[in-house]
Amino acid sequence: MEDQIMDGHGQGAPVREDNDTLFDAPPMAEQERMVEAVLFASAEPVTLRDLEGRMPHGCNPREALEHLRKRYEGRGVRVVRLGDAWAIRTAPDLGFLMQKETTELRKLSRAAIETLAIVAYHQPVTRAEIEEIRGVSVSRGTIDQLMEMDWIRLGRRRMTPGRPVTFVVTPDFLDHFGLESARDLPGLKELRAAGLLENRPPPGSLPLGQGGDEDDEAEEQAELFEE
Amino acid sequence: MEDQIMDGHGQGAPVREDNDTLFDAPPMAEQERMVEAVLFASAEPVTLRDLEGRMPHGCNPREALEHLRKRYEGRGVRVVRLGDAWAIRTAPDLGFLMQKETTELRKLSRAAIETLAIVAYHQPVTRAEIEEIRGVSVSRGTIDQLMEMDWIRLGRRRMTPGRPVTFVVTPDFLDHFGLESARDLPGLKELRAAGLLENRPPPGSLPLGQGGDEDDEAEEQAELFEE
Amino acid sequence: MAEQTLFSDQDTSVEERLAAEALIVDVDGFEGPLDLLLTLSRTQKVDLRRISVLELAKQYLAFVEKAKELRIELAADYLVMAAWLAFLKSRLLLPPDPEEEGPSGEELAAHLAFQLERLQAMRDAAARLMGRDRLGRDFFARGEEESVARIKTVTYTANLLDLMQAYARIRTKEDFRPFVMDRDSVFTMEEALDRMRHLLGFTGDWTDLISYLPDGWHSDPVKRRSATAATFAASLQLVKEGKAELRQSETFAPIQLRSLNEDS
Repeated sequence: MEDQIMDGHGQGAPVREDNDTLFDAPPMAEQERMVEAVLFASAEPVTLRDLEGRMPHGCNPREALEHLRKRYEGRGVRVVRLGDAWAIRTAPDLGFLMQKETTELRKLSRAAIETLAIVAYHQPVTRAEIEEIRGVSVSRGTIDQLMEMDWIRLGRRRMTPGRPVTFVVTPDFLDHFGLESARDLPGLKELRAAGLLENRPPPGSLPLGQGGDEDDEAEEQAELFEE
Repeated sequence: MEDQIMDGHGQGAPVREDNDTLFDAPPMAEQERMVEAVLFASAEPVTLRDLEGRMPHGCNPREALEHLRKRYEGRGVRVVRLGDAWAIRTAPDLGFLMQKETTELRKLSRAAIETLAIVAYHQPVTRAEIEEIRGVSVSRGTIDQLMEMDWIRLGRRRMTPGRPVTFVVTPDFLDHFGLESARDLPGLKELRAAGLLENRPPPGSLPLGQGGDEDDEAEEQAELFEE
Repeated sequence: MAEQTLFSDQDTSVEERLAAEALIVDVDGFEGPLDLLLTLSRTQKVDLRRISVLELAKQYLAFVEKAKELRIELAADYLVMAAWLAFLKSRLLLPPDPEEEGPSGEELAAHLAFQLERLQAMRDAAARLMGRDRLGRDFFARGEEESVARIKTVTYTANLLDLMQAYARIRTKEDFRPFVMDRDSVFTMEEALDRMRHLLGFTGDWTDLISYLPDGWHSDPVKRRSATAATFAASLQLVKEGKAELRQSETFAPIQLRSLNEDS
């Protein structure tokens, strides 16, 4: 099992010096074990970069993760991807066994839930855009609460007058809702196809959304879901 | 591997009543999944009795555990028995990967976070300027700590009398705080609009001077603080 | 947008009116005019894309009328919306005036319909999102994180919120700081009195009050203001004590002080 040629990733060089071997990456099966151990040990998703930093030099955690993911298909726990990070999570169909572990999910206000959805589907999105979509101003504390829960974070500033800050969802958000990336949001494609993720400027005047902020004309669609 | 049980859970009695089927234990493969998920998610080792209590009626957790233990042989984690309880643990030979898990996270001190905030918002900034803004002197240790964490580093020297060193934030800082650039930090007005400004300073938030203030030279640089 | 429904003029049915009335009771439960419009639009029982905006405008205006009759206070934004919808209604009903500038009624109506549809879409999306399998409820993270206790490095951490709040706290300290804490730039009346009692003996003739300000309190406007106020208050005290007199030639002219000491 320790034989690197066996797994075929020890490409080439049939003759090698001892020194070389010393610094060779471990065989893929071993790398898979390592990734497995690290993911199992952590409750938080582990980034690819973190894995690279912890595993011996020359390892390929991404490939090891793919092997591991396949290995756990259909099992009681699964290897899930969350953006750039990976984690092991129990299979959702077994949730009924876990009453003991269930954490009280924080009750979110309707405003917070809608704001969260808008950030997720429209990201990066400015506060003015959120208000425009909801038709009301975002109350104090809503954004605050979502940031505190680590579900949304600041994105890049919009390159429009006033350079307003934008909000995007976090890996924790993906983790919580079991999404591999924001692209996997349910119904995203349909919504986009229906033009409902557009930020159409109102014709002429601004009937809705108080404020009538200068950044209402911030229509940089190109940025949406770039990441 | 476990198919004899999995497919054969309808063993025996060719004729059975509906009621019986309803209360049939799940196939062993399914029981193994359950045990796997419970061991994974539980914060403490799980006893057989606990497993029995959680799993559907008629399950045989002991047998499922045996299957699971075998399945994990040679893997990155193992199913281990601790007294009369069971747990999943990292394989001992991979303990070296767990170093990162041992780091203890502590909240940054108030002095440090304030100093960091000032560097982030005002970089490049001199020590005297930090003290001027905070209104108290900055201890050597605070700067050292932030530099050790690789969140701030030395910038260019200021071209003013004494050529004081300046501090700037590092890419590690941006990474940790999920920022593309320090310019993405919201300004005061935006902080207020987002409800992030506390209405009143928390009790005890008025730090008393910790020593001599050296803000005489800082005054000349006051204009540098304007954004 | 179907033209015929847009320009039809059928009366609002009894049922719809009853629904609207029921809403009035609950007006506080709405999150603004757009939310109310969305709820009203449901009475049309059609796909949001086929909604009659004209009909909706009428419903909304009827709602606002009803609220007025019942003397229910509507927030300003509801009234702004009402005014806008009244405008929209007239645009939709009147033949387009080629002279008139700005977007047509149909464009405005289409945009409103779009906003409603988009809001509804986001609500549906939010509901779907919250209905997903969720961490800590349906699927679970590792319960027992492993650690090798022997190697213990302390890592200090902070999140962005901490950082921003720390900064906000520093920058707004002045806004909230109790006055007495501002020792650095506060010159108290007691201090001024001490200083002036001491100096008064040396000045025989009328002297500008400003010249009594202590050294180093002239340039910084905050310090200067404080020192000036304290010195002025102190001089009033001296006058009251009969030790000095004050004069000012006209409003805003320099205030001058003279010692009333018999010795001078």
